[in-house]
Amino acid sequence: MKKVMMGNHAISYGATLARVQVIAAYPITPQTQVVELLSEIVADQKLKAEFIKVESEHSAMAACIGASSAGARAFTATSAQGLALMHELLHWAAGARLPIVMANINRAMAPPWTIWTDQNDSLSQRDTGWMQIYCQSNQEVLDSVIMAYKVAEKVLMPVMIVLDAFSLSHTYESVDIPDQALVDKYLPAFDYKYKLDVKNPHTYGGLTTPDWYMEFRIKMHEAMEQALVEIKKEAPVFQKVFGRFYDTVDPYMVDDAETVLVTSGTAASTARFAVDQLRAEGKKVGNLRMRVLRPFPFADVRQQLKNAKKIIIVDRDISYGYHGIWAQEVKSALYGHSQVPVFNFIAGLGGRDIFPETYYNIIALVEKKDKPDQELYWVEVKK
Amino acid sequence: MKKVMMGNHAISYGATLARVQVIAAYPITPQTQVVELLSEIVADQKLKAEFIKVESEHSAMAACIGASSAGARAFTATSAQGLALMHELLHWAAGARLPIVMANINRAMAPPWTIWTDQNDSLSQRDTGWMQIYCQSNQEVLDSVIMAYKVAEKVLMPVMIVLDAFSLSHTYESVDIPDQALVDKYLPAFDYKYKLDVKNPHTYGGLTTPDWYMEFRIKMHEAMEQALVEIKKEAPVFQKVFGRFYDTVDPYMVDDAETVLVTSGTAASTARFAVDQLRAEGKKVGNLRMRVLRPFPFADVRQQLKNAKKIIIVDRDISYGYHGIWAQEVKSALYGHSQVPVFNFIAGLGGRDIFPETYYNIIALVEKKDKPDQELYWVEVKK
Amino acid sequence: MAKDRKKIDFKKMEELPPMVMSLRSMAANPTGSWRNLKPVIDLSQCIQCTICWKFCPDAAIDWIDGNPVINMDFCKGCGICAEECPKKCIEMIKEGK
Amino acid sequence: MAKDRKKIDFKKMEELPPMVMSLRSMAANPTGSWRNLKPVIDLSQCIQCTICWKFCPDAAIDWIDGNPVINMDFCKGCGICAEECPKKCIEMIKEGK
Amino acid sequence: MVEIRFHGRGGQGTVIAGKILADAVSKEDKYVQAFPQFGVERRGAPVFAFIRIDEKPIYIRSKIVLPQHVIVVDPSLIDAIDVTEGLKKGGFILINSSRHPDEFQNLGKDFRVFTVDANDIAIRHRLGSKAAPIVNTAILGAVPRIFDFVKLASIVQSVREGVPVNPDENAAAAQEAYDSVIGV
Amino acid sequence: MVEIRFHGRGGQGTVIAGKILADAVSKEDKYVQAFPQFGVERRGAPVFAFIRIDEKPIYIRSKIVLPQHVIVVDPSLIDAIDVTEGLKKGGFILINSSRHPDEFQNLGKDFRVFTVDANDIAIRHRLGSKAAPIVNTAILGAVPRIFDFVKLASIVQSVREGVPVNPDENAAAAQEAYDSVIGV
Amino acid sequence: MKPTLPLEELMSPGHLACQGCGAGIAMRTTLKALGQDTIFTFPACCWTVIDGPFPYSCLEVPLLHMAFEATAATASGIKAAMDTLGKGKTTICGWAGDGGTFDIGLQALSGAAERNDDIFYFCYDNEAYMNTGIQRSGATPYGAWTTTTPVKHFKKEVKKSIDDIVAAHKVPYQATASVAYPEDLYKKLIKAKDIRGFKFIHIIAPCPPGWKAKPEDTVKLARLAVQTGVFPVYEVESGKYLQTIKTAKRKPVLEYLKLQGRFKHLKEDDVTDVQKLVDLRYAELEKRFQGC
Amino acid sequence: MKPTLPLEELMSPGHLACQGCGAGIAMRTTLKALGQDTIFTFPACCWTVIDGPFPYSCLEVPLLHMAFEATAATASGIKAAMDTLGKGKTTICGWAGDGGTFDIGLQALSGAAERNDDIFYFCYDNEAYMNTGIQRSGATPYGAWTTTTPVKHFKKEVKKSIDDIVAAHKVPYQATASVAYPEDLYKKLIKAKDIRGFKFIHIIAPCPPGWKAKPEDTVKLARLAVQTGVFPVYEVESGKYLQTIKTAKRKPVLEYLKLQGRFKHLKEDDVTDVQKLVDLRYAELEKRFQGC
Ligand SMILES: Cc1ncc(C[n+]2csc(CCOP(=O)(O)OP(=O)(O)O)c2C)c(N)n1
Ligand SMILES: Cc1ncc(C[n+]2csc(CCOP(=O)(O)OP(=O)(O)O)c2C)c(N)n1
Ligand code: SF4
Ligand code: SF4
Ligand code: SF4
Ligand code: SF4
Ligand code: SF4
Ligand code: SF4
Ligand SMILES: [Mg+2]
Ligand SMILES: [Mg+2]
Repeated sequence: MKKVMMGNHAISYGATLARVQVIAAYPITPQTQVVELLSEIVADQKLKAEFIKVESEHSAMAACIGASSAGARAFTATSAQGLALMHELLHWAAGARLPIVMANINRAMAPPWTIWTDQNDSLSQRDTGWMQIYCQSNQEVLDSVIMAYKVAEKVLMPVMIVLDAFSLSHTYESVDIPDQALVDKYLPAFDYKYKLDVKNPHTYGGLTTPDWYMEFRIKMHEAMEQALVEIKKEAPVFQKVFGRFYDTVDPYMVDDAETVLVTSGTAASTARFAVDQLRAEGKKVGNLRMRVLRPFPFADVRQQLKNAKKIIIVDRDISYGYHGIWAQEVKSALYGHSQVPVFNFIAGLGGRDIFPETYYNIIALVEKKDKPDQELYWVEVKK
Repeated sequence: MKKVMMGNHAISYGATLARVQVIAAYPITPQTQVVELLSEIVADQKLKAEFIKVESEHSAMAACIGASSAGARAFTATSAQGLALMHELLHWAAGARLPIVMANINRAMAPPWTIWTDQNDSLSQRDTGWMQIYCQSNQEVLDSVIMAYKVAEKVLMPVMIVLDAFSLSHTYESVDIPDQALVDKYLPAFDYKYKLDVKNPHTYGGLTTPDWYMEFRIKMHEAMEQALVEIKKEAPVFQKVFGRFYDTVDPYMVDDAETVLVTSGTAASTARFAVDQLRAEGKKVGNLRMRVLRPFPFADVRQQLKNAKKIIIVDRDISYGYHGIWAQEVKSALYGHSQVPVFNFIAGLGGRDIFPETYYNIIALVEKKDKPDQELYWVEVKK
Repeated sequence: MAKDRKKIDFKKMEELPPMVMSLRSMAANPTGSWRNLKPVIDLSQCIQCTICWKFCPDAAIDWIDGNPVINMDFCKGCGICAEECPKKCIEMIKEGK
Repeated sequence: MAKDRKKIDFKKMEELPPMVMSLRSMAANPTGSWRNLKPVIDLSQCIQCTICWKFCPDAAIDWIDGNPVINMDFCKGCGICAEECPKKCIEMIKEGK
Repeated sequence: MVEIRFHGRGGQGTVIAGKILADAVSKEDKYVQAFPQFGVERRGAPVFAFIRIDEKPIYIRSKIVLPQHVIVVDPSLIDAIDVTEGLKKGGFILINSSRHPDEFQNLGKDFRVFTVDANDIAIRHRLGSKAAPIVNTAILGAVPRIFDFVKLASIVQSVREGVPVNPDENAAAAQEAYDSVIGV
Repeated sequence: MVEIRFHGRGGQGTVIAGKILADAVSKEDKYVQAFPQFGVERRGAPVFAFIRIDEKPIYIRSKIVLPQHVIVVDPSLIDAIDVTEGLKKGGFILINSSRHPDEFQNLGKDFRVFTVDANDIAIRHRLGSKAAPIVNTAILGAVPRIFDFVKLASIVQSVREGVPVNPDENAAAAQEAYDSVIGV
Repeated sequence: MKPTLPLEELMSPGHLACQGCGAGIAMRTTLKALGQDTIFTFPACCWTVIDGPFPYSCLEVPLLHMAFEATAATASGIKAAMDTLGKGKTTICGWAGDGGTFDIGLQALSGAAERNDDIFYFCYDNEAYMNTGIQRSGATPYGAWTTTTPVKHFKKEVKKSIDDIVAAHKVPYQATASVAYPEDLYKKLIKAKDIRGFKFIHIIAPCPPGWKAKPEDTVKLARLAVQTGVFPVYEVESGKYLQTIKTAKRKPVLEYLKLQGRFKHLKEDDVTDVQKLVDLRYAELEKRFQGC
Repeated sequence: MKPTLPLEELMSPGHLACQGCGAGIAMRTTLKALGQDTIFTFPACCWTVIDGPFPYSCLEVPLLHMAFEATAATASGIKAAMDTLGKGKTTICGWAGDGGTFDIGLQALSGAAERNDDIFYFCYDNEAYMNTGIQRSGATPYGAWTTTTPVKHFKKEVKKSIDDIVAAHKVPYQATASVAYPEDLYKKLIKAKDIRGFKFIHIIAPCPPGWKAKPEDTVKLARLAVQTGVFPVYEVESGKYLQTIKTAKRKPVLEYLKLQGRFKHLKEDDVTDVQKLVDLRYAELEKRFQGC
């Protein structure tokens, strides 16, 4: 069934179709509609789930951890400050190997107070052991929530579905809501082998000396490596059932492109639009949309970027005192595999819009240079 | 005056000499002695400061933010879970441009519960806008606390002083405690131009639309760039006053080394020992100790590693689903500047010890390879 | 802080302080444009009780020479003053549209 | 969970579960070695009141056939049993060193 | 691609109008995006909403700075702000007003003005109160009369499905608005 | 470089002993590191401490797995655990015991055993209680008698400075221990 | 007549509160009492927005915006700084909404109260998370609709008693107040300013959009809250309770409820339940007013 | 004589508590009452260590170790899961130290209490952060030494009344208990197991190293705490107070204090102050016992 809905509601429908069993969430702009719709759905008993209206995001994640440990499919959604407040428990959920799924609406970090989009909030969780999937459309949001549980429950690692504030969360567009029956077939019920079980009592997460700690952390990393395999495997399976294909990266006109824009989120969507315009002008430009940040798709990124003559990474984020985070991720992955000049542009922080013109300007600037002459370039700044 | 002391007390003395004015802290193994000694020093009125015994690390950082905003030199110390619990407020302190100094004792993240060292806790704060300085001796810890305030107050960004649990925090060694008079000369009183002032009232951190948010974030990054300049400038100044020299990186026998170990923390100290042994065997090995993570010392790293034939980065941390964090940082920085094969080893998580033999084994393995044949190598694992 | 009513118009990044701080009062923001109903005081009935003045959430009533004077630049037209006036001498009338 | 007293000795990583979980009881850890004083019950005085049993923080007193029996593998020698015994028929004696 | 900007006031349902229009358009198998002004909405304060319509998938996701057309839900805004800001030459301006389009000549002659008395229609169909009528469905009825990217039937159906209460009254209001646009 | 391991029980001040020894050594302008077993210490449970001494700066910071010498603060540990684990051939074992070194032949003949009755000394100097004497300063007094990396005078001074109470008694205990080592 | 409050305004017009915002009245009155030698810190809440965007502010005293859960700890930090800097006389205030007080900021509040830090903690209570669009908080009363307690599933838990929670900390001064009684609030603050230690002020501040009420009814509602006993107004000084606005004959709660859309769905039985809850709580408080 | 408690042990020996640990007695007794159909979650606390390292545990019921500040929310999450999974009968318990309850875990506790989630929350109270080496917590009593309240600057704030804080939430059941009276604790738990909603159990559990007391004095101290009125033992069921261990003639607090090194520095005057504080609090509680 097709329905015009905002990105936030696409999350709620995704979670409902995935038959989540415990929801624990706390309001924050721009996430509130996710929670509001879910509380209605649960109140109307259209979804058999417990909704815990916790007193903070920290407790939201704690409740998800408790619920998931007890064998329930757990869900939450948040944004920026809320995500940051969960930080300790993000490490926790991953270390405990719990297949929790969370939606995060990208919003810039305070101070100053802001409610507008950029990716610093989720990207600065890149070392917590969560998978991260960046979406560019409401359809992808809904689909990704469902797929996320599939992968998470296979490898026992949590997943964050990430989308831009307003330009996705509050944007209405048509979304195909798949049949519940199809989803049920695709995503079996959660059957957790390691649940808290009075019939088979175990203690989880206890003190672990240097004798064994490291091996458990290796297992976490191996689970991430396995997750990459699973994501690649799920792509055609999902397509077969639902007709839509999602890979780790989303290349557009990359094969013969001399210059490749590496982008993510809604900025990637706009970049695709810009590529069409630039191609029309005869410019050999392509766009590589980064969809999965963790597990990092090394092979795909290296493969897709191997023909480029110039690579431009546009970050809607920055690691202060370094470069843009996507730039760091991609450059490090390319080290030893590529010699192509990589240009890093920082754009659109705190909700500053990224227009097609933004890309035209970037391309124009890069055309004039053989290789980067600055560590990074700020875009459309009031200098 | 020389005194045998544990690393934790070196922090306390450093803070005392820096005449911190407000301390807010919460206990956590292995940090507790920092706080215990400071509460005695304050109770004995050897330091004119307010000590707020807060009810969580979150509140510790909040109190520091309040105190620093009001114009006081603020200090705290923590570790692992405590640091993670502060995460939202780490972003906050940086965004508010407050020159807070914090010591973090590196301890591995839970679950499973552990109290032993690795660097995942602090490294996973790399995107919060804090400077980070990794120490290898108690002397360096004490000195770095003092120097940190100098740099922080110049550029208005917070600093984290980082040291390993137990192998520094609880290790007793001789430390020179500089004269208070010298320190006072080196580090002037904190005079904060942007303090909360009833005579000159301003509101700080208010809602900021996309019109201007980005420019403030650029200023943060520029402050980090300036911090790099200041750290380089302070090194000789500090040396002149106190006789000890600290740079962004600490190269040992790197110039003519064919293989350079890139390390940090106490593992770097042991690496230096190992280099001596390996040199004695005629192996051209060097060690580059990474001291400053943020602001990242691009120029120094590129310069120091430019003669190497092979680079080995030993991480006591990992970004699950990627590589070791130091490896990612260094490789990305070298991209476009170097073609030397870089090998990434992960060792010593959760307190597993890193011995000289660990390095001998690493070197032996790397000697057999022209370039890495795995994304990363796990060291001394119970396979 | 400057009580100036003018909007601040930065031209360049360098004009900004290092962190976000206020440089002028919100009096630069005439919220009168939000109003759909407009309070009108019939001063002849008024007993100068200051009730309307003390309850205005927008500090949009000035007390001038012992009388309430509504500042239409800011009054949002909530109607509290009219509702609370013991003499019912404030009327809310539709904004001329 | 197995009440086995044997220590678990993993040889390889593959033997580990994906996350840290307990696989055996702490009875594998004989804390008797911590003891510096050792409780000795004079059963002839004992009135089987169960007080020593119920207060032992280490569950180191078994109640066997109506009598308290101290499990020296685990007793840490805290002395609570001796202190609380209403008949004072438990003596704490120095471990033979 | 058609890009339209709505002008309204906080609390008037301007965003919902955009959403309902998007729904109607999508019923006709076109691609559509509707989104609000990104920010804090306060009752009474001027707000915007946007809609983008195309025959093919829409990838551009930046804001609309140079709209082709403008719909003004609250006529008092005409004096308060510049509703023609960025409006492309030849653009249409649909205004909720009892006045004749000619009375809006001050908006410049680069644009074509239409009016519909949505207030009156809404009040007559008892949508909202007399002091604060809910006009967004009424004004939507006028849209297919002026633009060809959507049919009245789709609008009426989407209005029925998209309002929380009184589907019949809202649908009737839309229909009536369709019939009473001035300036066509 | 000399590397020594201490064996004690939680609550006996084994770590403090290491610290005081480090202090004494550093007074003689040597380089020194002292550190505890890294972990949770419980009263009564066996614990370790370590010390590393050198003429030049010490960079190695890994644990000591193969110590040259061993100091046993609590004699009951001899039965509980293997105090010679990893001990290098020719290493010294200093034991707090009233017994003669010869009675410890079961520790193997690769090592040389010394004893000092630190319990007795501590009790006589009223350090701690009779049931739980505080022996760590007494045993430190024996160290310079056996090893040449530190002088008694430095030990005595560091003991004075390093104990929270009763500096005189502790110093006297150290002195007495020095004089009463058996096996030298 | 003479104004019952000082004429001086430390809050400028032009701020971004909705029409008829009770929180606006609360702040305006508070500033009149505290005066210029005052520093505020705000967590996330409606006042984050009301204050105005960069580079503006409607406050004429220093203000530090801060994270949602950190109000009390931040104020403690400011206070500690002022003390070491020899500016101990300045009044330091945390100012938070009900969500920031009852829920996410409770721990910091409790910590500061336990330490008896010398600060004011204000809670302006509009009984839900308003800034994010009306979600249930621990302060939302039984029976109310919010976007997360839909009418079919209206709030079933009673309002958390933050006043009793604070009272359990035995702070030197605490009080409730209503924006309908600004003189009462003013008097309390003038008195409390001179009390050393932790001071807690809880102000009921109706919110027209959040309560689905008419903007002009804000003061009326704040008055009815007191007159019906829904929100008794009193102070506690060193453990002694004093009701400062007496309500000998309480009005039925229905008078209060019926002006608010958030209670529209309540059936007669439900209203009776609300009345009972209010009676119970009032009886409990009356005992304390009588010193029992 | 017959044992006054069931013989079955759900806590194994071999755990890592210190000699004479009161928290060990508390858990042992609790497990006897709750039985096998029980799930626990622990935050960071001594029990994190006591339980034993991987791959061991001394509990024979499922246990989830969790972050320090998250106990109640985690328990709520487990409970919600059990409910949707049709296992609503299992008893879900949070088990935390005083630091994890009075301080860093208070907010989650308050949230769960406000929602009236059907869980047990246990606080074993050793009056400081013991697992990290004896630092002051909100539960540390007036006068006590800790490593962060050095003797020259001993704790000046009174112990936070967590019981009154919880009582302010009007939870269906709450009780205090002492490890010196295991039968009392047992009886309370057997009763509370059948009460739906939030249940709070606060157990005084002396800690020999932290209190600088002799290990054999643990039970004696827990008894004296009750007999002196330092820690009255009672329950509150739907608001009704009942003192379950009567202490008609209270012993002087000095008897309790003098067995503990942490109070050694107190001068006579200080002891009088402590006595006064205890008397005051006791009088307050007595009123409630008498139903006033
Ligand atoms: C950690 C965190 N979580 C959530 C938010 C989002 N948030 C901002 S204001 C607000 C509501 C505040 O409610 P309240 O404290 O009652 O104040 P009000 O808005 O009602 O005035 C919320 C949930 C945030 N800023 N930070
Ligand atoms: C966020 C966080 N801060 C600090 C710690 C360190 N920590 C672990 S246990 C503990 C003390 C717990 O005290 P309490 O709750 O009273 O339990 P007890 O140890 O006394 O049994 C502390 C401070 C932690 N694990 N996590
Ligand atoms: S209508 Fe409202 S805003 Fe306007 S003056 Fe009256 S009270 Fe103030
Ligand atoms: S409330 Fe009415 S009577 Fe009183 S001052 Fe205002 S206008 Fe005059
Ligand atoms: S001495 Fe302590 S541990 Fe041993 S049996 Fe008695 S009570 Fe139990
Ligand atoms: S306490 Fe004493 S009398 Fe009672 S059972 Fe134990 S040994 Fe026997
Ligand atoms: S939502 Fe309510 S509290 Fe917030 S500004 Fe508007 S009226 Fe005031
Ligand atoms: S420190 Fe105290 S509470 Fe912790 S295990 Fe030891 S005796 Fe028990
Ligand atoms: Mg509120
Ligand atoms: Mg405790």
